[in-house]
Amino acid sequence: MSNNGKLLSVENLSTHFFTEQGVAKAVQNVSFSVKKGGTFALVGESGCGKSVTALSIMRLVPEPPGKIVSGEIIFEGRNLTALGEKQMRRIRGNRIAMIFQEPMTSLNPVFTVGSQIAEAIRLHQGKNARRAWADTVEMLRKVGIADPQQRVREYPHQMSGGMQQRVMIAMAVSCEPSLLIADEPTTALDVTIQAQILDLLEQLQQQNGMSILLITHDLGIVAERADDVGVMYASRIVELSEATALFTEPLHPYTQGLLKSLPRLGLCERRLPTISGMVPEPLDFPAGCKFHPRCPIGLDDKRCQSVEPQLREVRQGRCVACWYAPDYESDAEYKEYESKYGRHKRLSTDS
Amino acid sequence: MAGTNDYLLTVDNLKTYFAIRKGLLRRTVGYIKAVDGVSFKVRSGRVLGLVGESGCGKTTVARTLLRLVPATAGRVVFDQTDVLSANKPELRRIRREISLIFQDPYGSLNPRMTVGDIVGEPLKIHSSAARQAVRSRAYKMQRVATLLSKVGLSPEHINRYPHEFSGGQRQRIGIARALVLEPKMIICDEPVSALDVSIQSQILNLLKDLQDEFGLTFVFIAHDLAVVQFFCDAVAVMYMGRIVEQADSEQLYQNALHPYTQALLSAIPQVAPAHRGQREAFGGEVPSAVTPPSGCRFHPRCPLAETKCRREVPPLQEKGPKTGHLVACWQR
Amino acid sequence: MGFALKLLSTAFTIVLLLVAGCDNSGPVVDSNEVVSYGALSAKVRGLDPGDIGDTTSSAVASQIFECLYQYNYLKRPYKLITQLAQDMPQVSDDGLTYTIRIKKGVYFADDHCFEGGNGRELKADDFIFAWKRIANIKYLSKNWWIFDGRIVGLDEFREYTKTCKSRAEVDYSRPVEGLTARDDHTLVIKLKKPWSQITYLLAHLPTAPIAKEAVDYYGKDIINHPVGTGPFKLKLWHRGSYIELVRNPDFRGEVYPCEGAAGDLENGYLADAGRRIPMIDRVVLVLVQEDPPRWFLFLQGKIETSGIPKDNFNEAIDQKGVLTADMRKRNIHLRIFRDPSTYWLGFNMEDDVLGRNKPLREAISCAVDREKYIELFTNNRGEVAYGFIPPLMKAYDPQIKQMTKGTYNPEKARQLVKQAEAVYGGKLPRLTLSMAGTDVVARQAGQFYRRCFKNAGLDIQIDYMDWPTFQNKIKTKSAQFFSLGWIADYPDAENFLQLFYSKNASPGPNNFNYSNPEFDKIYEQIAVMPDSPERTELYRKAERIVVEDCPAVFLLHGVAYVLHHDWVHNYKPHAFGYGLTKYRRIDTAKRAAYKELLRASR
Amino acid sequence: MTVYIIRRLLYTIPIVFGVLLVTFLLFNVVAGDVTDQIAGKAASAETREEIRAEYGWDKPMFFAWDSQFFNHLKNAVTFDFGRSWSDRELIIDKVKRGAGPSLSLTIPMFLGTLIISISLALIVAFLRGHIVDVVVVLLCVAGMSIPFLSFILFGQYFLAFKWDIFPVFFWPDLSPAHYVLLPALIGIVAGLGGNLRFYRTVMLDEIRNDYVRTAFAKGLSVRRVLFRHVLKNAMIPIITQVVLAIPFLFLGSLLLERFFGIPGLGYLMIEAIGARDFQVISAMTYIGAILFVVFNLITDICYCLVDPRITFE
Amino acid sequence: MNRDYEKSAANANLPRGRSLWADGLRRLRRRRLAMLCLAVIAAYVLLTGFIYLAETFDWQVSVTNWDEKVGTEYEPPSAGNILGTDFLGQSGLRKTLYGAKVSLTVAFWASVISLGIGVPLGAIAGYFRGVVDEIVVWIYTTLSSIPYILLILAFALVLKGKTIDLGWAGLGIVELSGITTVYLAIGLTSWVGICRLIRAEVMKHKNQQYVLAARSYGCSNMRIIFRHLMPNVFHIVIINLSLRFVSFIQAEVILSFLGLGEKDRPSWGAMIDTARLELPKGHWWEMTAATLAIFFISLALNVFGDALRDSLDPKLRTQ
Repeated sequence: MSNNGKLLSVENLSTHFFTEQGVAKAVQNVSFSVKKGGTFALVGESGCGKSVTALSIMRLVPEPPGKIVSGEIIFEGRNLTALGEKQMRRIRGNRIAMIFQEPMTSLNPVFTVGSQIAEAIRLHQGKNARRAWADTVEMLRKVGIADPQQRVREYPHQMSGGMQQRVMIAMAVSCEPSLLIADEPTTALDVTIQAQILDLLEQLQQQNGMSILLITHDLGIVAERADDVGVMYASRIVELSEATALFTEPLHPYTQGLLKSLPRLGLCERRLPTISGMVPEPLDFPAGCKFHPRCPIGLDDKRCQSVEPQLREVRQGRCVACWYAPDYESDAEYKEYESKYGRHKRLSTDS
Repeated sequence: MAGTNDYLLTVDNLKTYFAIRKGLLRRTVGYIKAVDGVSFKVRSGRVLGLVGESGCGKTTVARTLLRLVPATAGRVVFDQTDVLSANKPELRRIRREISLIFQDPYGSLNPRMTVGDIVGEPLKIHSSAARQAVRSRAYKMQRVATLLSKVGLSPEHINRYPHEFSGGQRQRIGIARALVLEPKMIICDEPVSALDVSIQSQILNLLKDLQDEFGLTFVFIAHDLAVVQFFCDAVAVMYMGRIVEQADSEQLYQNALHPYTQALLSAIPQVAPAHRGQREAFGGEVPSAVTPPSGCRFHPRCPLAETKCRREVPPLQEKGPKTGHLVACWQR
Repeated sequence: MGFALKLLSTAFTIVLLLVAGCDNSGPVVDSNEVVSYGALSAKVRGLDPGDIGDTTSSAVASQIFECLYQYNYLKRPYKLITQLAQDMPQVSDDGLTYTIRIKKGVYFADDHCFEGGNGRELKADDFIFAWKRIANIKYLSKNWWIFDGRIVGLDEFREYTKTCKSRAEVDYSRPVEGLTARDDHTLVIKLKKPWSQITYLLAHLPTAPIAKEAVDYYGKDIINHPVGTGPFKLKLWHRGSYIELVRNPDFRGEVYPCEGAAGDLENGYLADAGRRIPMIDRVVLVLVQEDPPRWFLFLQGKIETSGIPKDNFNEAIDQKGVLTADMRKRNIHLRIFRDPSTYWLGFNMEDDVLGRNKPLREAISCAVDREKYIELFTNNRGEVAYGFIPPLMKAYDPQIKQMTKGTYNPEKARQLVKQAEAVYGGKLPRLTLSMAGTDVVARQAGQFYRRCFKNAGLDIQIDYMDWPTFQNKIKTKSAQFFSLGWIADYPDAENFLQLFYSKNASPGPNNFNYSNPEFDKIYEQIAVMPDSPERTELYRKAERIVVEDCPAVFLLHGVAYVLHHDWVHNYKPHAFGYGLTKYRRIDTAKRAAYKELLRASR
Repeated sequence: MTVYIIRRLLYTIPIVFGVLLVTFLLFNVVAGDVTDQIAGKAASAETREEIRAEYGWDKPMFFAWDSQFFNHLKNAVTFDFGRSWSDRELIIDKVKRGAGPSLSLTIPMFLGTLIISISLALIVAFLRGHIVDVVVVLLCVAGMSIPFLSFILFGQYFLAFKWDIFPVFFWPDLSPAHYVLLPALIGIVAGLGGNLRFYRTVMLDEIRNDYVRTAFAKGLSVRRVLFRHVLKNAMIPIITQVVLAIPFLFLGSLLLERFFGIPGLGYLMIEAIGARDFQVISAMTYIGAILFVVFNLITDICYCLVDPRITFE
Repeated sequence: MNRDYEKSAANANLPRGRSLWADGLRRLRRRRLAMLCLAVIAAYVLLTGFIYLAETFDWQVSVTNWDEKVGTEYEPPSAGNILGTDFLGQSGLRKTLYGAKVSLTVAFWASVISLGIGVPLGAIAGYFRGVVDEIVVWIYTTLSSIPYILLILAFALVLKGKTIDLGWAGLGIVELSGITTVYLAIGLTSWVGICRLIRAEVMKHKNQQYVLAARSYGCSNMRIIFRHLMPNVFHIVIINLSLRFVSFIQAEVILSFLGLGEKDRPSWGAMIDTARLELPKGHWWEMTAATLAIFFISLALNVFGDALRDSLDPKLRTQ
């Protein structure tokens, strides 16, 4: 994973929301990188901070109450957090594009889909109206919309959800961005359509050589589509890995629990293994490792309850934030805590 | 319950149409056939899964069963009572004996009522005057508390409001409400699809435990075949208002006959990394319900479609003797 | 933002251009034309003299229409002189037949209603027609009271009109015995009983002659098309906005009076003696109902005359009662004159509590601080009233002050309340004072009264209502006691006395429902008497009877203050006359100088 | 679309009927008799009878072919309201005469308020929570709290009389553009607070929507997002407010017209109220309602033009 | 069995959770500005309540003796009379304070009337739709077709001086005068807005799953409307009302100008109406006093209403 292969690297990103009830630390110390032409998936349950991470990269966190409090976002050699609004505008929609979960509400209902796509093309590529329009039709054809000449003049509500998401994708890739952030692109769609959209994204990625930052809660999608995965839990990345490795051998207890709790086709269990408890609220995070109240080990482990483990590379290309992950102890800091709290049972990787 | 052969619920050729009105006099010019000739039977104590994409009519079936939506035609017999022609007291009984669990854990609980009131309200409504004394508030609270602990919540939550709970907990409240009248049957309308992954399994386990404990009959509506497989004894696959395939769970998953069922199964992304890149893409979209395709409604998306499929509606027929495996396809 | 402003200003300009283009009917100014500008404080309801009942409409219509008689502009006390009549009427010895000769060569103003558009000569029949029209019940005139029960045969004519189905069906050629034209220029009126005040009423606008042609031609729209014989005619009438009158070129010609009252010569009122009137070519009257803009317009020199709004009084008049320095610098003149008016709080004598309780009425009368009232509500523009006959009338009784029950004395009032309680036999119930008007002034007056009565130990509730409701309440005798006044129609005290005659009780003009046989006897006697010192003596006697019975708390007689700019000449206030613009003269040079003065002072 | 319009027109019939019923009930049944006021001094019972006959008040109220209500309907449909009793003028003439002046005042006032408040609202909504927003909201409330009369008196005294920037009052020699300027300005200033607040709420609702995020994600500038994307979506509430305000423009402004001598319908109303001239009030109410109903229809048609999601069904 | 009861009784005594209202109010309590506004509103309400008590029990306090002469006429504000005196030497301060009673009474009763009519009608129309809905919509479309100010005037004109026989309610014959007319007129005309609002909200909530749930276990329609729907839409009414309250107060001012308001006692409308004539004389204090009184309550209600909306906004809560 050499540096020059990275298109985007996020380092120690923290985004907080300053609300009346207190500071909600939506994203804390998140670091990951997206390879050129690769797909990086951020996976996690609702409220874990994955969408805010994406919005932070786009610098679209609503401000106030939100604010990027620290960290760097290096994209194509530039630190996005340090850019002015005007420069950022040149990147948005042009170098980095984004698609959202709800295509219905994300498209402006009162403009034709064509004019919405053409707007981006004209803005970033300086084309005149006619050429931008021609490009728009071409884009629609590219994202697999039949009869694009006709449909380009339609309004979003005249299309089905799948079509709308295709339009969103067309709008996003119209300026051939090098990074596409897809925030739960298929959650609102039916299973059969989901697959179509994911296929489309994959196909476009191959054609344009763009990278995709895929944000989803669906581990199935991640397993099928991602090259690298970051698992987020309660505003932090708890496990960062190459995808196949993650699914064959999850290292963090949360990842393990998640994978086991999924009902799978072809397997007939009497009961599903579960992760007990529930996802903590950002204003109400537990001390120590945030997963400890739901963790089979952490529940009665003093260290887990008081000190939060950092994300650390435990094997080649695999980072975990868990005191009991295999090989986590190869660290000076670990030794310090071990002497304080004593050694505990090892977390097995195959339970 | 009578003999095991008895079906608790029999749905026969159920149709629910919604009129499309147009023109000066708002005349009905056509119908959206949300449910168009659906038949199925549920044995007591068993779980029937109803699977399909959004808009296929599965939720409408659920609502029609309780007469929350008027049916256009057909027959629904629940526990020897004809639901569609039931009079007021009969309907009351039916609504006591069939409970609904909803998809949206946020929208399905009244935000202005405490958990105790939400769960206890059905009791209040269905307490007859004679039993009023017994079914006092104290009794009600007692029963609610018991149920809450049964669904995995603390009885101390009784005076709390829904917004103080997480999605999973709210779904538990919804389940408690469904159980409070000791129903014979529960219809679950996508009970886990709005929940987080780690919570889904908890709720599914809970439902399964409850079924084991009370011997309940379920109609389980979902779009996720994996979830259905886990929970259901039999599965019916719906497409555009009709059942296209129906079979025992095992049979269906091992030997799906209808091309639509096959496509659905194939479309589910699998966590097993071995599946990577194996899935076939499945084209097309669900056509408009206002102008459904002629013949087999699946034919525009079907890889096997022939002329006959375009012209004639395939009947739902048993494939192979005594298998109970029904499919509506000319090609099988 | 810049874009928004640009859009805004463009839109604004477009609209203004549109507006400017659509209606630009302002008069073209001719430098030689002498124009007079005035303000009307109420709208002109209509210009059909037969149906005019309000002062504003009268003031405008009187420039267009003329009556048989008019008041001498300058002479005081007020005296009638001829207008359309050739001379004063010849009265038969029994006082019942009046023969009036009409001037020859008087023409109606040119109008489409006449054949060829040229006004025809005025005839005696025009008077008869006008009066029959008022008698016509289908015409629904407000002025029938003038003739009601007075003229032989006219009441029968009214009876006849009741049988007609519509206004058009009424046959005006049907003879009335008491109204005949001996020839085209001689009018004979026969009265049912002697009525010396008739001459005053023949100077009253509703009795002005009307051309039947006009009524037939315009139908109900006659209200918008006055066709008269007067010095002006209507040029433009934007109802609800302004009226323009222009000199009537066919006006028969009249001259400015050559002699006046004492002091008129010194005051310059006789400078134009003998000149042909009118001296103004055009009169523009703008409706300005709110006080502040009217006052601003006056100070800007846009309008020539103005009363002094209550709220601007201190701006115009200083504590000594003379013009302030600012007004003098502006060359504004002040004219003060007495109004033929009396204001009172009237009691309903048929009311169970008040009618039988004279001490109570007297107590109320003593409770009201009249001087304070005059100061607060009229800025001292009033004189305390002791009786009802105003001081400007010949019959005014200088002794009445000694007779009156109503001098302000709260101490006495409190004692009288005790007596009143004795008479009533217990605690007095709450009395209700009805006030016409729901506006600020009425409300303030109400608060003032309440305080006065409270000081006297009386609990009184004030009931404010609009004028129609108020009238209704009085007409139906359902007001307990009420705030009202009377402005004389003509300078004869009989006009006031009728208000206390028992047969005039509500819905007649006797709102007090006052009834005293002794008074009634005197009134009946007076009614048929011609003017004489004996009659004046009887007037005073009658007034004393009323004052003794105390059917009302007499408050004040009005005094009017009028301001005018110095370019208005011959401005002499007149209590009864209406069409007086014809006497005025405008000095346009002085007007221009005032504009200069304003510009310089800014 | 034709079908839609026809159906909407048919739908207005019961509304118009309802309005007529309300005005009739209010002014003819409940309000009582004004015969005495018409009759004037010392009127006899016969005179009153005559007056009642003249105005048709002697007829049965409802259930007859010649009933007062039937005539009320008939007159309304033919726009023949008869003559006002207070000055015997044809009521329809009054209305015709007053409409022009009223419009010449209210249209500039209305457009001015509209453009300023919408532009400001967009900006303020975008700056939500910023100090500018707080100050503007406070100013709006202040503007809404100060009585209209105060604005008028202040404007007339200082701007017109003292500083002589504008004419004090209507004057026959002046063009309407001249004398309408000050009252229109006062109207704008006085109306700005309420309007701005309303549009701010509208814009706030709109700005929270997802498509705004999409537009920003495309790299559009704030101005383009606000004035193109947000504004067009906000058109529905704006149109509702605007188009439905138009009928009221015909009714003019009660106070401004009186204080500035603009002979419009607002002035007419005040007079009619003062004189209890119910027929005039009733006719005005009816005409106002008719306009309202018509413009309601126009609003609905505008919706379809602005928002593609709304169809004529 | 007995033990069960005890246990459940213990359950009933468990701490209650926070309702959405409590939650919203808690959120509100953190906003200093909103609390300040609430304090202002409370002060006005307390003042009104105090005046009512004082009048009922005939306490001799200065506010109810507003018609006492405290100085010379038209005294400008000074230390003794902070808001000056009027034409009778009455205290401007006392009049302004007393005016709160009239204005708040008008606004209160107008609100009660418009809620009393608008809420049930709107709820029933929105829930049942069909013919009931058509009729209600017809009524309110008709009324809203009539220009509001004309309608209010018409009602006020027509109601004024009328008597109503409330003998059946034990109130005897009531004559409509002054403020009674004013609030009746305002109330009888302004229910339309509330009705429309409730109807729209009920229609929106009607299709929510919790209503469906209630129907599914056999809730009666009335129970659904009043137990389920009303509590869920009522906060919108409250918010709306807080803004409407201001317009009620202002309507009183306009009606006073048109001579249809309170006559006998000071109200802000009457004071402004009086003061407009006195302003040119340089007597600015009466106008200022009444305007400020209106300004503060308007500002407080507006800001508070906004804050209330924010704190009860479900959108803000779920995130």
